[in-house]
Amino acid sequence: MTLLYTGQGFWDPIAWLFGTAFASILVYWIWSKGRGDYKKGTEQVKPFLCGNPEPGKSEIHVRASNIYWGFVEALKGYYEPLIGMHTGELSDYVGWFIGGLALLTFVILVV
Amino acid sequence: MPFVVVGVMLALGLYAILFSKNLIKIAIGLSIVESAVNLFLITLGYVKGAVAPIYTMAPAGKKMVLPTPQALTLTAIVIGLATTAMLLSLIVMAYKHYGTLDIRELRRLRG
Amino acid sequence: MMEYWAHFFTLIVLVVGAYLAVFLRSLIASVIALSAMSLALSLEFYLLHAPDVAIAEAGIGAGLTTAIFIFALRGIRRD
Amino acid sequence: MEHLPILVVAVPLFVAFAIPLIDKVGGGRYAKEGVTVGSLLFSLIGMILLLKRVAALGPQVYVFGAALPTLTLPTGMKVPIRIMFEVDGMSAFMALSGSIAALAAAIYSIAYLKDETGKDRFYVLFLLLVVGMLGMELTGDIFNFFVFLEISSIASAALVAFRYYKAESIEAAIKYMVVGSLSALFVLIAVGFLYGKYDALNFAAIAKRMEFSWADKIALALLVVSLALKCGAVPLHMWLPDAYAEAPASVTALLVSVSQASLYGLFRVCFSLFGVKMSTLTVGWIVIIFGVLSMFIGVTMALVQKEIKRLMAFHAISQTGYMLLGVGVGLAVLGNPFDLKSYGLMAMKGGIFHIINHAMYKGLLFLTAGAVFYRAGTRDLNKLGGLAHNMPWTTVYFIIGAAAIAGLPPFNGFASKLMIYESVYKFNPILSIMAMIVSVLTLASFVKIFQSAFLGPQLPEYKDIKEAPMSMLVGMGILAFVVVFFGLFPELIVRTIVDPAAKALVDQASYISKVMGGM
Amino acid sequence: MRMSKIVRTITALLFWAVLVFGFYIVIHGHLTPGGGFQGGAVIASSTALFLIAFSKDEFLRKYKDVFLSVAESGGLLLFISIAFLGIGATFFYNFMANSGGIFGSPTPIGINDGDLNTAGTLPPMNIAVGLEVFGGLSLILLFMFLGAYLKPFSKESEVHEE
Amino acid sequence: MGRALKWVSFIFFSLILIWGLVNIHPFGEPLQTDMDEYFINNAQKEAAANNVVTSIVFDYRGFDTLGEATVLFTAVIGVTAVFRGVMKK
Amino acid sequence: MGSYIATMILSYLFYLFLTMGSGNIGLWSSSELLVGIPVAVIAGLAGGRIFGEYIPSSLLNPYRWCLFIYYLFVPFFTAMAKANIDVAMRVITGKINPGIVKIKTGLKKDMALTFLANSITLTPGTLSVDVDEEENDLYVHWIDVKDVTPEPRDVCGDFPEWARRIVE
Amino acid sequence: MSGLIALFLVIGIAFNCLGAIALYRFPDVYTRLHGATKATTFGSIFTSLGVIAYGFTKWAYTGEARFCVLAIHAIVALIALLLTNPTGAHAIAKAAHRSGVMPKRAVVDRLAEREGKW
Amino acid sequence: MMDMSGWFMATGVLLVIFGFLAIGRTALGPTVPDRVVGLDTLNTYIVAAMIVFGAAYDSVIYVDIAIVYALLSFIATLFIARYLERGL
Repeated sequence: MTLLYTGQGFWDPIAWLFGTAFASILVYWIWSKGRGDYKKGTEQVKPFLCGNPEPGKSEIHVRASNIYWGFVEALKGYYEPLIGMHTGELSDYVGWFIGGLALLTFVILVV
Repeated sequence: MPFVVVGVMLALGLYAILFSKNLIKIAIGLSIVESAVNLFLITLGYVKGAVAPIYTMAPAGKKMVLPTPQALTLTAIVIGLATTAMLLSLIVMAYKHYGTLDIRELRRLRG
Repeated sequence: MMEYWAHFFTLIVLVVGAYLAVFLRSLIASVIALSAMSLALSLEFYLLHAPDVAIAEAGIGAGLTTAIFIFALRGIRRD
Repeated sequence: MEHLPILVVAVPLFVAFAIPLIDKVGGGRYAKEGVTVGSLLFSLIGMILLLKRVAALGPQVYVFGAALPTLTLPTGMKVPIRIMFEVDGMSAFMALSGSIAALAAAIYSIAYLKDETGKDRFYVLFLLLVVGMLGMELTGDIFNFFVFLEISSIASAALVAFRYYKAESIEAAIKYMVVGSLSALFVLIAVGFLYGKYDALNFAAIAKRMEFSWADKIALALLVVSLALKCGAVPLHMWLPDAYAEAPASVTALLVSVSQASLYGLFRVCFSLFGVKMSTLTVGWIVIIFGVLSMFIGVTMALVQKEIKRLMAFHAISQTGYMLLGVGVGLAVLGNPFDLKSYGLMAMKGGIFHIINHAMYKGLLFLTAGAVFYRAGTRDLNKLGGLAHNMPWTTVYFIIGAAAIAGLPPFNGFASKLMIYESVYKFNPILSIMAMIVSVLTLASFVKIFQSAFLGPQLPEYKDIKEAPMSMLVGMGILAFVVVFFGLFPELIVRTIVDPAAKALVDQASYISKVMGGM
Repeated sequence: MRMSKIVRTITALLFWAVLVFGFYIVIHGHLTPGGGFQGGAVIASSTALFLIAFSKDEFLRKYKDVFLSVAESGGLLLFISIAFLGIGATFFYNFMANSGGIFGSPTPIGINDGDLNTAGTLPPMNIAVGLEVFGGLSLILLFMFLGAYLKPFSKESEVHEE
Repeated sequence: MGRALKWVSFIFFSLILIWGLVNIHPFGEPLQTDMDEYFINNAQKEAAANNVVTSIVFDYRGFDTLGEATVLFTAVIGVTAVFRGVMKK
Repeated sequence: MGSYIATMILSYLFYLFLTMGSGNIGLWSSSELLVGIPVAVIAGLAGGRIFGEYIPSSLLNPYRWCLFIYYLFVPFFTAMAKANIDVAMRVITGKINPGIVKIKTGLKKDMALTFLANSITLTPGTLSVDVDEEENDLYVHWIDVKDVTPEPRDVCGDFPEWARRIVE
Repeated sequence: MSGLIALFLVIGIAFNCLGAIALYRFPDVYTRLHGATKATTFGSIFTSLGVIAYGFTKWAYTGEARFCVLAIHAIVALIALLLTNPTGAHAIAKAAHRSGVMPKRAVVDRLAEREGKW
Repeated sequence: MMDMSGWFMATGVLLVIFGFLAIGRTALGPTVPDRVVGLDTLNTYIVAAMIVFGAAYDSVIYVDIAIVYALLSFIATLFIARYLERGL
């Protein structure tokens, strides 16, 4: 029912779920062994930033264009031509189509 | 001989689609390509010295051209009209939005 | 033999129409050339013994396509 | 029962024709929504029955206009002369996946389009899009395939432009329209080549007569490239993000399935029309290269997008790459029975399983993006944030979809991707490793959406937005249920529907002999 | 605005003739070249003629868009219903041909003068398609004509979300 | 996509296509005609119509015609949907 | 009402004219005669109003038809032949002296004006360019201007007279 | 009879040829329209008359109904041509004048005087 | 008895050649109305050619196309004319 053979190995989500549940219980058990003197509603819940005031909510929200900035910056040589390829110009869309057709017709005819 | 003309018309239409900067010209190019395809289909069914496949008052003792391409072309013509109408109405709408039909300026969607 | 020349000149008109439709500057002239091409195409269908298709092309290609192209040109006129 | 193949297509078509009249006559407030959902439900149930029938009795043919539905050849003729539907495992599989997505999207759009005008036209176009998709998948006639391709292409262009007051929708629709009609015209040229050579229009009849001479090669190239364009393979994918991002969300969820119908067409052309008579290694490698390029460029472009639906659209390209890769490997080894048996079939199963998985979870993701847009009013990830506070159900659905697309266990994406990795590794390890890298990058970009749209503190401008309306939640819920179900019982799905589909693709001989009689 | 008097008079003179000719093409679809699509296009051309020679107000007085839309949908429903009627055998089965009833007399084999009362479901289908094509093409013409006069959208709606 | 690349692929593809079209078969002499001969010979008997093209369009390939009518319907609905603002007066 | 019926009858006649030679009841078959009726009714209903608006009822008189046919074959045809020889001469010699002149026709009915305009378009040296909607005057492009304010007779012979006799 | 038909055809060809030449010989739109409309209409009348005469003669000789139909339909086409051709010419001439194309070498232009363009 | 199809065919071919000349005016025409004149003349030639070819091919039913053609090309001309006179 659930045991899927994938060529070499196999994959069983139910077994995996059992394993995950077991691991979670284990983790919860370990976590519950920790100290329990944390109190809600006191100063303890507030973050402590070396005595500086806590920044506003909209300031600590990371904007989407900042995520993976470093990744894109590192691969600049790859990304610049790639984004340059997506010109948004209609004749380029058709151009790639015709180019692909020309290339593939040639390849299929020759090989 | 019509086959050559089909090729030339296809090339002309593709030229219009690829290298012109105006969307109406692109629509015209598409229309030309579509006419070329219709002509191609009809030419496939032509038989030398034959008459149309209609028995009403036909001249006696002649062969008939192949009817299937004609049926297909009929379909293709109506489809072409539908495409052209849809495309042109979209183009009119785009003009109402952008104030131009130059494809170099119709590219807010890119990257 | 005669038929050959009929085909030949119709096809020439066809190609000239297509060429003009692509290369003329003014859009309305392009549409006129497209209409002419459509007419010639209809005659070519006629000569290829496809009267059904010729009627469809005459009605749809020459008549109504020109009409909707003209409407589109009216829609994009700058005034 | 033997009329099932046509009823599945004709009933939605009939309803689509009737909706303008229903709207003119009056009817109830939700009359058009009701008949739309009803006909789609009918078509889904019909599809399930048809699938069972195909599984039990082998490929089904339905000949239009003949005295009997199974009378493929007229007396004394060697070629079929009428149009026929030919439903084998693969067609039924694709149509099933399409009709599930269509039903969910239709239910979703009831609330999603509450404030739009022209709803009757929307439902007509929606049904026509479904009909076009189902027709493409069920038909056994190459010209009929073109006709349905045109239906789906025009309907989807009109639906992309449905929000005519937005400039971007019109722009995307124009681009889609030009590119789509041009590629459809090239399909027609290829049909012309095949017709001129073999004087037949049926897939099986042409396949039986196939010689693979130069004209067929040109036709093959035209068909492959045109259909690859319609399914959005790199470098012919440029229209796809535009169209997907600008269409209404429920349409986008369906457009995924429609693109897959073109993908199905590509596979059908390669496997059933040309089959072993062509140089399968070349074409297989072409498909694989399309696939790898799509996977890689799609996912890397997705990483830098700032708009939620555009990002998901690039992922759609990338996931299409997986399917192309899996089935392409199968195609490349089609001429080699040993390799086919040892890993080719498994790769194809992975690719085909991925098709239905992708239709489900990518539909779900687009629907959640639509829900976000419906409530928050923007799709820009830079502006969104903290929506998990207000929209818990949407968040849950998004997590399910994102985990599935990224290939996290126990969702369905993992199972199909695992099948692809393991079998492709045997064919060429580099491809497999690239697929894994792409999977990691997919996860990364979905973390990006999740972080910037749903996580984070509650932003002041989104303080008092509510959870998405009921019908949208139901629509998303159907797809989420299917995703979880497929994830938990992958073997059941693979055994019952995916395996017959893969076998049907490979088994060209039985496809031909069903129409043409014994070979 | 209307075209000049001469054109309008000729339009009045040709209008019914185009209409009758369109019907002729539709009805004789199974005998002579033509059929539903071509005849429908000719009939739609008559509406185009009316639209171009007279003003759009006169056109809208003559043809309500509801009427055109009903013609279109009704034609299609008729078409698919005729196809459904054949489902005793198969979809699109020509159940009326050679059955002896209306449109049911058999055709002599070979070249003949043609009889209107033949061809089974083909003439009804031609009529249905003619109706549909007439309605559809007229609607396209009407809406593109009206759409051409739309005001350009204001600049505010063009601002792209950045 | 550069202009030069576009030109090269355009010319190349056009040449291939023209070559293919010219060589497909001699003008006016189709290679195989068995399906069409069936139509020409049997249309009068089966569909009882003199016009073979119409009998193909509406009988033998009627489903195509339904699809074609649907395409037209789709375009009409699409055009009216795009221009649906004009009737709101 | 009358115009609708007239249009129906004309439509029926036109339909019969088109289907001439289809059978053996006279020249027609019974089904053609039958089918013609709904066609004529629809065409009459659709086209009757504008037909009645522009085509005067005086044209129902058969005497005028005979006159029209006589006109078509004798004066009109000779004028047309003359026109073509005239054009031929001008094409060969290239001798032109064009201008647009206004002629007062004095016709009341649109049909008569149309008749006149189309006649003079096809006859020597003249081409109707525009029409004054209120006064029913024609602006004519005259290829060989002899007089800048001509009488109608100088430009187009006795066609206005014919138009009056046939239509009005 | 065939001599007469041939004569008709030859006359038709001659006038049609004249129309084509007129398109090139004349200097502006209006004069070209003169040549084109008159000559082509007249020429087409003659070629069609040739066909009509052919149809009726054959009908009289052989008694086959199709030749009668040929003649009838040719008559209808001819009438359509006769009605539409001058009207089209008029529409074009009016459109040309409205769009600002003035007649060349004109000695007088009353229409432009009315519209104040002279 | 009388076989005129050669004559008719020749007439048709000549008409098509004149049509070619007419499209030359469409190509050259300095102004747009000139091009429309070319189109209109081409229409007339093609209708005449269709009638003549119908007789040449001995096929009665082909003449229907000429009728459709004459009517519809007129409509196309009217559309273009109305566009040019800025009435649209």
